[in-house]
Formats: sequence, structure tokens, C-alpha cells
Amino acid sequence: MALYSNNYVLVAIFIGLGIILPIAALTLGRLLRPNKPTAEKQTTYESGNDPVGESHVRFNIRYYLFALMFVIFDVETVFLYPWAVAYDFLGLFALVEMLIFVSLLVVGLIYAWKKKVLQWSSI
Amino acid sequence: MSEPILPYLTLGAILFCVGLYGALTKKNAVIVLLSIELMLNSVNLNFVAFSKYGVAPSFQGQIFSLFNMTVAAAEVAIGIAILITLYRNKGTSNVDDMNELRK
Amino acid sequence: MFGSWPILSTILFSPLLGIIALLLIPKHNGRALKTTAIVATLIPLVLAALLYTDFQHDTADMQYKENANWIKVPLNKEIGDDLSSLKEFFYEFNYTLAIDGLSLPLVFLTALVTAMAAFASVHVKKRWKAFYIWFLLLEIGMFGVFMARDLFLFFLFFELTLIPMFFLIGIWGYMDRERAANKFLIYNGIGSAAMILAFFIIVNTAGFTMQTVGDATSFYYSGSLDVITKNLFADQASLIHAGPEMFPDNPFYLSETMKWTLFIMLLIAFGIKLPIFPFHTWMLKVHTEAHPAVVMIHSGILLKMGAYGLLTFGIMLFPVQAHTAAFAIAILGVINILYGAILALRQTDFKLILAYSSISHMGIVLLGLAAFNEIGLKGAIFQLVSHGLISALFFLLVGSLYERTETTEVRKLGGLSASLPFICGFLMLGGMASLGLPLLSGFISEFMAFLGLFETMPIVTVIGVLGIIFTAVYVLRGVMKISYGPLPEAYKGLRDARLVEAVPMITLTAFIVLIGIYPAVLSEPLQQTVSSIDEWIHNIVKMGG
Amino acid sequence: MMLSLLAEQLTWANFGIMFAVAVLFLLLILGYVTYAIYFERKVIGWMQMRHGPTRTGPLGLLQTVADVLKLLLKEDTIPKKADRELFILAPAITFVPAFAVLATFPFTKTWQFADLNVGLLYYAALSSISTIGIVLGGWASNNKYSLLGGMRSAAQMISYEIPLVMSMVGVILMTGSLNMRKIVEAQGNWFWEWNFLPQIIGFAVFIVAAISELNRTPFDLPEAESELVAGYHVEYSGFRFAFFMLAEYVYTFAIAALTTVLFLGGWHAPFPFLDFVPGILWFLIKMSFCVFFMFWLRATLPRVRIDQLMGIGWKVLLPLALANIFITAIVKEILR
Amino acid sequence: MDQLQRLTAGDLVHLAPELTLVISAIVLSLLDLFMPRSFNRTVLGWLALVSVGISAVFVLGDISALNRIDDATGLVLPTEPVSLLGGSWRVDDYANLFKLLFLGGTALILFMSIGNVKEDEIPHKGEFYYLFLPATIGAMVMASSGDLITLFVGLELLSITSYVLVGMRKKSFSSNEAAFKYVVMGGISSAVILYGMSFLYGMSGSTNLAEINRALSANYAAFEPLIYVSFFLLLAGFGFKIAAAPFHMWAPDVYQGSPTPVTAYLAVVSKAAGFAITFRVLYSVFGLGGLISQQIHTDAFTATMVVAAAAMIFGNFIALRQKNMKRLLAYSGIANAGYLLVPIGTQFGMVHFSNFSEMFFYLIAYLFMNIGAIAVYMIVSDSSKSEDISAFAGLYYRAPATAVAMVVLILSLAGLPVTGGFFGKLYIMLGTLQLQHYWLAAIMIGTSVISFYYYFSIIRQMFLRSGEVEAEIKSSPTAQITVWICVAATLLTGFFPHVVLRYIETIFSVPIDLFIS
Repeated sequence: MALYSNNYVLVAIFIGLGIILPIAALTLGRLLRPNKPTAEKQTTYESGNDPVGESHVRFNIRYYLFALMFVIFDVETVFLYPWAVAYDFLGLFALVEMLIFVSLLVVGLIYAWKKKVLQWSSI
Repeated sequence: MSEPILPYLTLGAILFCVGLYGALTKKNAVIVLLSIELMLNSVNLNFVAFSKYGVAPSFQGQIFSLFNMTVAAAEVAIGIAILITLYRNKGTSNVDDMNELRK
Repeated sequence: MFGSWPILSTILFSPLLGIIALLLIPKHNGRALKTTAIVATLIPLVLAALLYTDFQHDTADMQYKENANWIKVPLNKEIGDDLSSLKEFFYEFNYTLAIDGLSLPLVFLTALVTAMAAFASVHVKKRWKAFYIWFLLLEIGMFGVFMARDLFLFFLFFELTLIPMFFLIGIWGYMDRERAANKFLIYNGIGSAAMILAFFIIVNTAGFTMQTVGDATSFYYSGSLDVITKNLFADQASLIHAGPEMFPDNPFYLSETMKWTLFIMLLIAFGIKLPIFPFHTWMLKVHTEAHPAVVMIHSGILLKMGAYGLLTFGIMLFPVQAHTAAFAIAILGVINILYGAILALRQTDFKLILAYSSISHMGIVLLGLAAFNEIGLKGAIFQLVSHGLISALFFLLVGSLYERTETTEVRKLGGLSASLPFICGFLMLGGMASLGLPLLSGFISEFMAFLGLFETMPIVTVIGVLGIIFTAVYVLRGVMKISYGPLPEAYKGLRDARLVEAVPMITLTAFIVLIGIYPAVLSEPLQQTVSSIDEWIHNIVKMGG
Repeated sequence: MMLSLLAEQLTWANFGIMFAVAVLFLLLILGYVTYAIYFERKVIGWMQMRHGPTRTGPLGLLQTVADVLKLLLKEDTIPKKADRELFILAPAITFVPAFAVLATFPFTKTWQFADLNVGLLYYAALSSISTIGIVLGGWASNNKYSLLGGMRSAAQMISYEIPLVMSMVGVILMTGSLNMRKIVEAQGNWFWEWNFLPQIIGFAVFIVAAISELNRTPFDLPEAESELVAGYHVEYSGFRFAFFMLAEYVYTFAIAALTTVLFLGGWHAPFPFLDFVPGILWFLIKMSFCVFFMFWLRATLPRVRIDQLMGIGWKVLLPLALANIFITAIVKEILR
Repeated sequence: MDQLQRLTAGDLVHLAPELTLVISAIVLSLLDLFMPRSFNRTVLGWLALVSVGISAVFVLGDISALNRIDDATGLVLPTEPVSLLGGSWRVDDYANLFKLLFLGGTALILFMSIGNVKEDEIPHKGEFYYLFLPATIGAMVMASSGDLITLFVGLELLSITSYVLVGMRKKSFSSNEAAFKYVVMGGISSAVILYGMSFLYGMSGSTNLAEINRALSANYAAFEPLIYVSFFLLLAGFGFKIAAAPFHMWAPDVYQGSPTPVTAYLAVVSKAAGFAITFRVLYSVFGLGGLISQQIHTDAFTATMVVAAAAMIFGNFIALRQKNMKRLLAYSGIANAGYLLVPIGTQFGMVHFSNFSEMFFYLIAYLFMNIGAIAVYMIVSDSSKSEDISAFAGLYYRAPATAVAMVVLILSLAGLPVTGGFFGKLYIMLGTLQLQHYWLAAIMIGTSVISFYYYFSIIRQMFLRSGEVEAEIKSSPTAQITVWICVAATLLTGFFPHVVLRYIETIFSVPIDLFIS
């Protein structure tokens, strides 16, 4: 266990390789591929028509609502994981506590549900 | 204090200051919220570092940082929610445009 | 006469009857409201008169003492482990009333001037109900100030005069009334601040008493003047005398420096009210802007509260300091006299002339106090009463004049004795009393004050007497200009004083004359108190020096 | 082999070996991707009564190789209006975590790269980073289709991340560890002792959520070609495009491996008497089945609508996942 | 794993006040969700009020359980406080008194808002009512915590809920803006507090307040600079929460933008909760044990006094220039935070151990006078649709009784006799004088005098001016009753302060209830 950090060396190697590969491949590609840009090539694709208006449009508000829901629920798993790992030591009391905790979350879910946050009305 | 902790604390302090600076000076509301998150995360770094290399290592620091994360998430969720209503009403997320009050 | 009947409380709260009665009367019925209010102020006046006659003249003790437990705040007892025998530890502020020869005349003066002011307020034109309610509340506050024998209680009543006065100035005053009310509030607020700070430093040091009954010890802080005086002067075992060499970090020790600080703070606190020279501006504003009936009370009584407080708390609690500072106080007095007089000379508004004259006259009180002998002290008190009566009379007249002419500008007035012989007659009489004509109250008081000071500081006295000459000039000039000379067209056919105006004029004048002719009426009840104070101060000073 | 290396003091030599093995693995993965694509086309072709690629090489085996070479040689245009830096960065951001998550999988008892205590957490944490790459790519292209694609991808990812993560809690409860090796070891030698049976709800939720996380049919809304042309990678061409594809297929590998580890008993044989077959083979078989299953689904199911997609995630999977957690916990408590 | 502390059913009794609120908050939110749209949400307000009442009954039960009266002597026998979950949750008189205060304040605010929430301003009326409950739970957790983690969670529960409450007027830009500013400032202050806490934890390896103090006392020499750093960070963070200058910037904007009942909530309950933790943390970490004899101790409490002085001076001076009533109240709140910090900063002395009752009494007085004043403001601003002080013009003619009530409340705010506010300030000042911090007492009194000016400007408006409208003001009975309750309480605490103080002193004991051990 003393050399546990070796595991992370390996992880670092993986991440490093993950970075090296795109760099290497793209550099190699640059040497091989042709590069003859024209104005037409570089226009934004809109089914063959000339692009209309600005593309950085305003997003539907739904996206944000879901993002908020995600933040809340995802972070709660922070408590679920340690609890699950240590569940064998904790026993019934922790189960009840977690039940309370999660039922609060469920109330939140019901709230969102009733308030029609989960209803996706448009694209 | 044992040696290995110093870099962590230094990094924490730097992040904290960067966050504080950002939160106080930035114009874009989202960046302000991000800066606050940065501050909170620098604190987490401190806690985790202390819980491993502190004078009296203990697991409480890690627990604390877990709580911090959730709290930070809740806080930023509220922040964004308010920002959305703000944006709906006035169509801006620039902090400088928030000058309705004090008039 | 009163037996065990709590006469002081009865007087103190008798205006409440009036307030309750007023509350029941509909607010548009001005006549009923005014009548009720006048009757309501007569009740305490009658009671005060009875009190005056009943008062024992042959003792300097506090009389009609009433004491009721009120606030007893427990403090946390966990003060160290070695005090396991500690049973109780608390702050005690009691409802303690009593009067001596010093406060008796002032209580009576309050009742008198308030009643007269109630008469004078028939000129008030709006919102009578609220006016009289505030008016009567103010009376309660003033009574309380002169009766309270507990620092806390005194402070409460002192502040209680503040709020009604604010409204009385602010609502029923003239054009610039709001500024006047604000100025009044802030200046007096600062005075109260200095006072409360000084008072509670005293409570926290000199008010601390340790009492052991059996094996149970109790500590307490008290606001009672008796306790504080006892700790300061009688009980040498009290912790306030234990300096750092005996008891390091003694929280109760009252060092010389601290005593000086406290004395100066009290001087400032009461000096603002008095007013002493640099703190007087607010008072000018009030005199010119407030309704004359209100100014009657203000000039007649409220200013006296300053002098009374200075004597009872400043000088009596810190006699050594006061005695040492006697010269400075005298100088302040002289500055007041001269400053007031000189500026009064330059004024053309009769109200301002009277305001500056008040400053000048209050300077004489300071001189009397600074003399530190019996005659001087007596003179100061005489001056308080006398000036109270005279200035009340003056403002009563001013109110009546203004009612008719709608101006107090001396230059615009003239020859009024033709159309208003009655009012102008009293104006003349007031002027005479004010400049100290013998056989009127002004003479006897100024004479005693100067005489007292002459014994100790002859040169200062001589300079002060200069002020009297100025007084003669400005008072006479003002009064003459108003009464004689050509009568402007506009003022022809004015109606002379009505009965409701004449009654207070006559009453006040009667008292002025009474004191002037027969000063014993005032000096008899005063005598024992004054001489015991004087003796006592000199004993303390001798011991301290 | 790796495990013994990990137990030793880190030297340059050891590092070199580790690096070499990792490179080897990378090449293997690239090979896998190449043939997974081939396999997918073939499978779908058969299912649709077609042949799939046949021309290039024997049985069309070289088809994907040719595709890769084509992409490598193809001109790489970056639209003028695009945000250049982000446009270039996005594919890399998508790819790096895809490869990095592979570091912790235990392929057999001995064959594992990094033996992390928090292996599962590591996977969950890293895998969500890829979405950032997709959103960035969609945004940086400055194209309406790609932006929509990117946003959809984000919405989908965040909606299914939660059921995914929560469905794994059941497994963690069973094992009491986040270490993937321990999770496999905790599953018995008989196939009914594997987690997929006791954790059947969790398993179902996991599969649905995992496929959605992969943005694969029937949940491939971000690149729904009939609506958004090609979704977030409309503007990408050449090898940059290839990296998006690469990431997607590496993830199929990762998810399949994860399913195997969590629910299908990892290297265990379904019956103890089949133990003679090497563990790595079992692992590969199970994993291949998972991969095949995904291709199968693609050929079978139509794409869902976005409101259905979100509905399933929040209103069905999340409650189910939560229920699963408590059913597991309560049953454990009763059996204790 | 034996550090793990389990709860028993008996322990749940001590959690009952909080649990009541938790359950009712959940039930109310579900009710709100499933009630038909046409149903009037006001009933939720009443239900919330009832639950607050039940919770208060539980707290009272706790108090009587902790302070049994000896049958023989009739004296109160304080028992050791209940400590749950490894010392992270403390049920002691300190906490219970604070809880009563929070519940009382919340009840008054709920009561005053019932019938005064306008649907067109606050679309989610039901939420508006029941969101006060979690906020109050947060405050109660803060009061009861003996551990940094619990404390922080409580703090955030209160803060986050208040962010939402502030932004409740969804369609009003100023409300949104206030909420956002509050989030940002609150977030920064949370981070600052946490950063300070992280050092405390680092130096001691524990998050328990008592253990931190023990560890710091044992080796303060090694950590001296870090102790200072953590103290100042905490002071700054707490300063934010209680809106003491120079950390007050958020308060005026937020008070102005919030719905009026929420302004009252922030000004009273939220602030009181801030004081609950400030007092507890400063005393149990920096005010005890081996640190007491150190320079650190002196410096820490001197710094607190300086902050108190700054708050009094800033608050009162800036308030002079305010035209908007809510901003005025905000600055007055800043000044009051200064007054309340004084008993914390003065520390214990040779004969002085009454810091808690000083602070607490003033909090009580502050609660009533502030809620009362805000209720009057609500009545006035509802009828005139203006937030300025000038809305009060001629109130005496339009609603004489209310105007008179306001006079009492303002006298109390200004610290004039005979009101709770007067005695509260006086009592704090007496403590300061006992410890001979004369400069602080002088600042206290001096700034109070300055405050006369702006407080009386309201009186001037009401009595000396006449407004544009002469019509009589119609106000809801709940608001009226709130005003009169507050006036009565203000006068009673002014005339009979000793009754309240005796109660506090009887059940509260410094060594048993304050020192976490």
C-alpha cells in the first residue's frame, strides 16, 4: 500500500497518452493532407444555403432548469457513495438516516415534477 | 506543520485569492458565480490536505469537504436560478447593469 | 398634613388625570379641551402649594421620601470560585422620590409655570388635543426631574422631557420649527449622552456595594443617590477608595482623573441645558421658533433643570473638583452674562432679546454656584426661581403681543401702551424685575449671588456686575420702544388682555413681587438645606484638601 | 504483471515498462475501434438483410482501415466563423477521458493497469468530462445544428448521469468497495451470483442510462442526422471528426467493460467447472456480447423524441434507481 | 468505527423542535403541490404558524427538562446539557433561548405576512410561507451546533433559503437583483468563513469546537500566525452574516429589494442566528482555556470591539442620508449589529459574566421593535405604493393609532426611555462600563445620539408633515395585531426588563451552557 501512488503514475500515463495521440495524429495529418481553403469551404454549413443570422442563439430555458436539477441530484450522490461503501459498518441507523435524506430528495423531485420542470415542451 | 502540506496550502491560498478577486471584480455574473466556486474549492483543497498531512490527520476534513461540495452546489444552483429570472426580466447577465437598487 | 400618603407621586402623576380626560374628549372640541387642560394643570398646582406649606423648614433632610422597588437586574454570579458565599449580584434601580429645600421651590415653580402656560396656550390654533397631551406629559417629566433621587430615574425623567418638547416645538412652532426641534433634540441628546455615560460610570463604581448578612454576601450596583453619596464620602471602606496599590485592577476604583472626567462630563451635560456659553445656540432657536406657551415652560423650567442637575449631581457628588474649578465656573458665568447681555443689545427681535437675556441671567446662577458659600448658593437658587417667573411672564406677554400684532420685531412695534395699556404695564413690570429693580425678585437674587461671589472672587464679581448695566439698557430699550412712541396705524384698535390672559399675568407678577418684598417665603424652606450643603461641601473639601 | 510492477518502487525502468504497456494497450484499443466499426456495419447490415462492407479487403475487412486513412488524408477545414482554439481543443477533450477511464479496469485477476481504491468513482468522474468536449465542439463550430446538438448532448448527459451513478450504488452496497477488482471478486463463481440478477433493477437502469450516456441509438439525439444533419460535429472533418468517432467507440469499449465488471462477474466463468478457460477470455466474451448488444439495439429501435428521452431519465430511471438503492439496503439489513 | 454515535429514540426528543419544522416544511410543500390551483394558499401560512408554535412548545419542554426546579428549595438546578452525535449537536440553554427567539421572530413575521402577500407580486404564495420554516431550521441548527460542520450546514441552510426568499418577487427586477447580490455576497462570506474554519481544523485535526480550543491552547506557540489568520477570516465572515461594518455592503440593497416580511426576517432572525454562532465560536474557540492568558485572546476580542465600533459609526452616519425606508432600516440594522457585538467583544471580566444576557436581551428588544417598525412600514407602503420615508408623511392624520405605535417603536430603536431598546442599550453599556471600555461606551452613546436624527425624521414625517393623500389607511388585521404585539412587548421590556433578565439568568449558566466541554 505504500506505493499506492504508483497507480496514479499509471493513470497519468494514460492521460498523457490520451493527449499525445490527438497531437501526434493531427500533426501527422497536417503533413499528409492538402490544405486549400476557399471562402465556400469555410462558410458555416446550413444545408447549402448562405448562413442566416447569428448562430450563438439563446438557449431554451429548459436546458438551464435541467442543469440545475442535475447539479442538485448529482451532488447528493456524494453522500450516497460513502454511505454505500461503509454501509456494512453502519447498519440500520444509517439506513434510516439515508432514507430521510433521500426522501427529502424525492420531495424535490416531486416538486420539480409538479412544477412541470421535467416536461420538455420544445426541442 | 509537516513539510508536504505547504504546497497544498499555497495552492489553496492562491486559488482563494484568485476566486476572491474574480468574485469582486468580474462583470459577468456567471463568472462571478464561478469565482465563488473557486473559493469554495480552494477551501476543500485545504481541508483535504489538512486531513492527510495536518498535525493531527483525521477523516473529518474529508467529511467537511464533502459537505462543502453539496453546499456549494446548492448555492450555485440558487445563484443560477436567480440569474435566470434576472435574465428573463432584464436580458442581461452583466453585474454592472444591476443598479436598480439604491436609486 | 399628608401622613403616609405618597404626595410626591400624587403630584408627579396628577397630570395623567388630565391626559385621560383629554383622550375622552373629541378632538374638534377646542373649548372643552382647553378648559380641561387648564383645570388639569391646576390640580398639581394646588397640590404643590399644599406641599409648599407643609414642608418642614427646620431640617435639611430629604422629606416625603418614597421608595419602591423597581428594576432589579440579576447579574451572572459565576464570578470566580472563591466567592461561593455570594448569594446575589444585581443592578438595582428604584423608584425613589424625595424633595429637600432645593427641589421644593422648583417643584412649585414647575406647577405654577405650567399652569400659567396652560392659560397662555389658548392662543394655540390647531390640534389642541395632541398639544395638551404632550404638554401634560412634559409636566410629568419636569416634576420627576426635581423629585427623583435615583440616577436612573432622574435620567428617565430628564429624557422624558425631551420627547414632548420635540413635538411641542416641531408641531406648534413658527416657520422654522422643524429645524428648531431638530436642533433641540440633537443638542440635548448630546447632553443626555454625556450625562448617561457619567451617571453609569458612577453607578458602576460608586454605586457598588458589598453587603454581608450572616455568611451570605450580596453585591449590588445601585443608582440611588443615597447609596452613592454614602460610598463616595461616608464609607471609607468602600471599594471605590481602594487604589491600585491596595487592590490591583480594582474595577470599582474611582481615580482622581476619573472624578475630574466625570465632573467635566456632567458640567457639559447640564451646561448644554443651562445653557453655558458655547452650547447655547439651540436654545436661541427654540426661543424664537416655539410657541410662546412652550417657551414659557422651556425658559421658565427646562433651563433650571440644568442648574439643578449641575448642583445635585455635579457639585454635590464631586465637591472637591467643583471647588477647585470654582474659578473656571465663575469665569464661565461671567462669559455668559457678558456675552448674553452684549448680544442682547444688538438684537431687534424681542424674542431674541429675551433669549440672550436668559443666557445672561443663567450666568448669574453659575456665579452664585461658583461662590461656594451660603449666600451665593442661595442667590443662585433665588435666581433660578426668579428668572423662571420673569421669563415666563415675558413670554406670556410676548405671546399676547404676537397674537395681536403678528410680529415681535421691536422696530415695527411702538406706542402700544396706548391701545394695550394692561399688557404694556406688565411688560414694564417684567422689565423692571429683569434688570434687578429692588423690591422685585430679580434684585434680591442677583444681589445675593454677587454678594456671595464677592467674598471669594471680587474682581470677577465686578466684571459680572457690568452685565447688569447692559441688562438695564437692552431691557428698557426694548420695553420702551414697544410701549411708547408713535403707534403704527395697523395696531390701532387692538383689544387689551382678555381674562384668560390676565389671570396668569397677574399671578406671575404677584409671585415676582412677593419674592421681592418678602424673600423669606423662599429663603425659609431653603435655609436649612443650603447651609447644610455649604457646610458639607466645605467639610469634604477640607478633608480632601 | 502490472500488479507486481505497482508494488515496486518507481524507477525509470519501471516507468518505461508501464509506458510501453500502455502504448501497447492504446494500439490495441485503436485496433478494437477499427474492427468494432466494421463489426457494427456488418451486424446492422445482416440485420437489415444487407451485406455490409464487402469490397475493401477480404470480406471488407480493410474497409474501416481505408476509412481511417481517408480521414487522415482529407482536407481539414475550420469554418471562418468558428472559435478556432475551442474548435481544435474540443475533439481532444472528448477523447482524453475516454481513453483515461480504461486505466482502472481489471481484465483478469492479475491483468489490470491501475488498481484504484476509488475505481468506480474515477470512471464516473472522468467519463462526464467528455460531454464538455461535445458541448464545446458544438458551440465552437458556430453552427445552429451543431449548437443544438451540443446542447442536447449536455442535457442528455446530465439527465442520465444521475440514474447511471445511482444505479451503481446498488453494486457498491453489495460489495462495500469502490475498487473494481474487489467488486469482481465479490461476485461468485456461479452466474446467478453475479450482480445482474440480484441487482436486476439496477442493471436495467444501468444499461439504459449507459447507452444514453454513449449517445447511441435509440438515444442518439445529439447527432440525429434527420434533424440536425450530424449534430455537434457538422463542421468537423478529417481527423478531428475521427476523434469524436474514436471517443464514441472507445466508450463502447469502456461501458461494455464496466457492465462486465459491475454486473456480469468480470473474469469469472459462469460455472466453476469452466474455470479452465482463462479469465481474460471470459471477460472478452462478456464484453463482446455487451458491444454486440449495443449494435443490436441500434438496428432494432427507433430514435426516441427528446421529451420522451428526458421523461424516461427523470421520471422513470431516477425513481427506479433510488428504489433500487433502498431495496438493496433493506434486503441486506434483513439478511444480516 | 466506534467514533460513530448513534441516536436513540430518547435523543429524538431533543431534536423534536427541529424535526417538527422539517416535517411540516415537507408536508406543507407537498400540500402546496397537490392543492388545487384555485385553493387559497393563505391556509399554508396558518399551518406554518402552527408548526412554529408546536416547535416552540418542544423547546420550552427542553428548557424545563434542562432546568429542573428543586422541590425543597425552589431553586433551579441546571443540569448538564444534552450532547448528541459526538458533541456536534448541543441542546443547552444557550441554544434553547436562541431557538425561542428565532421561533418567536418567525411566528411574528409569518403572522404579519398572512393576508399581506399579493399574488401579483409573489406568484408562489404557498412557497413564500413555508420557506420560512427551513430557514428557521437553519438558524436553530446554528444555535445548537457544537461542531464546525453542523454549524456550517445550518448557516448555509439559512442562507440559501433566504436567497430564495429575497428573490420571491419573481417579476420585480429589483428583487432579483437583491437576491443575486445576496447570493454573491453570501457565497463569498461563506467561503471566507470556511477558509478560516479550514485553518482551525488544520491546527487541531478536529471540527469539534471544544477540541479545537483544547488543541489551540496546547500548542498556540507553534501556530500563532495561523490562529490570527483564522480568527480574522472568521470575524470577517461572521461580520458579513450579521451585517456589521465594514462587511455590510450587501445589507442595504438586499433589504431594499426583498419583500417586506423577508426584510424583517433578514433583519431579525437571520441576524440573530449570526450572533448565535459568532458568540459561540468566538467564546468557545478563542475565549477559553489556555488561550485566555495569551496575547491572541486580547487581540481577538479587541478586534471584535473595533468591528463593533466601526459598525455603530458607519451604520448611523450613513443612515443619515437615506431616503428609502428599507435602506434606512438596513443601516440601522448595521448600527444595531455594532451594539450587539459590543457584549461579545468586551469578554468576561472580574465581576462581569453577563455578556450573554446583555446581548440576548437586546436581541429580544431588537426583534420586537424592528418587526413592529417593519410591519408599520408594510402598512404604509402598501397604501401609498412608495418605499420612501416620505410615504409616512401625515400618517398621524391617516392612521393615528398606527402613528402612535410607530412613535413607541422608533423611540425604542433610537434608544430612548422607557422602551426595550433603551434598556437593552443601557444594559450593554453597563457591561462595557463595568469592564472599563469607556471609549466603546462613548461611541455607543454618541452614535445613538446621531441616530436620533434619522429616527426622528420618520416622526417628523408622520406628525409634522401632511401627505398628499388624506384618506384613512386600511390595513389588514394581522399587520395591525403584529404592530400592537410589538409595541406592547417593547414597552413591557422597557418597564420590566428585570423580569426577562431574571428568566435568562435563572436558566442560563455561563460554565454549564456556554463552555463546550
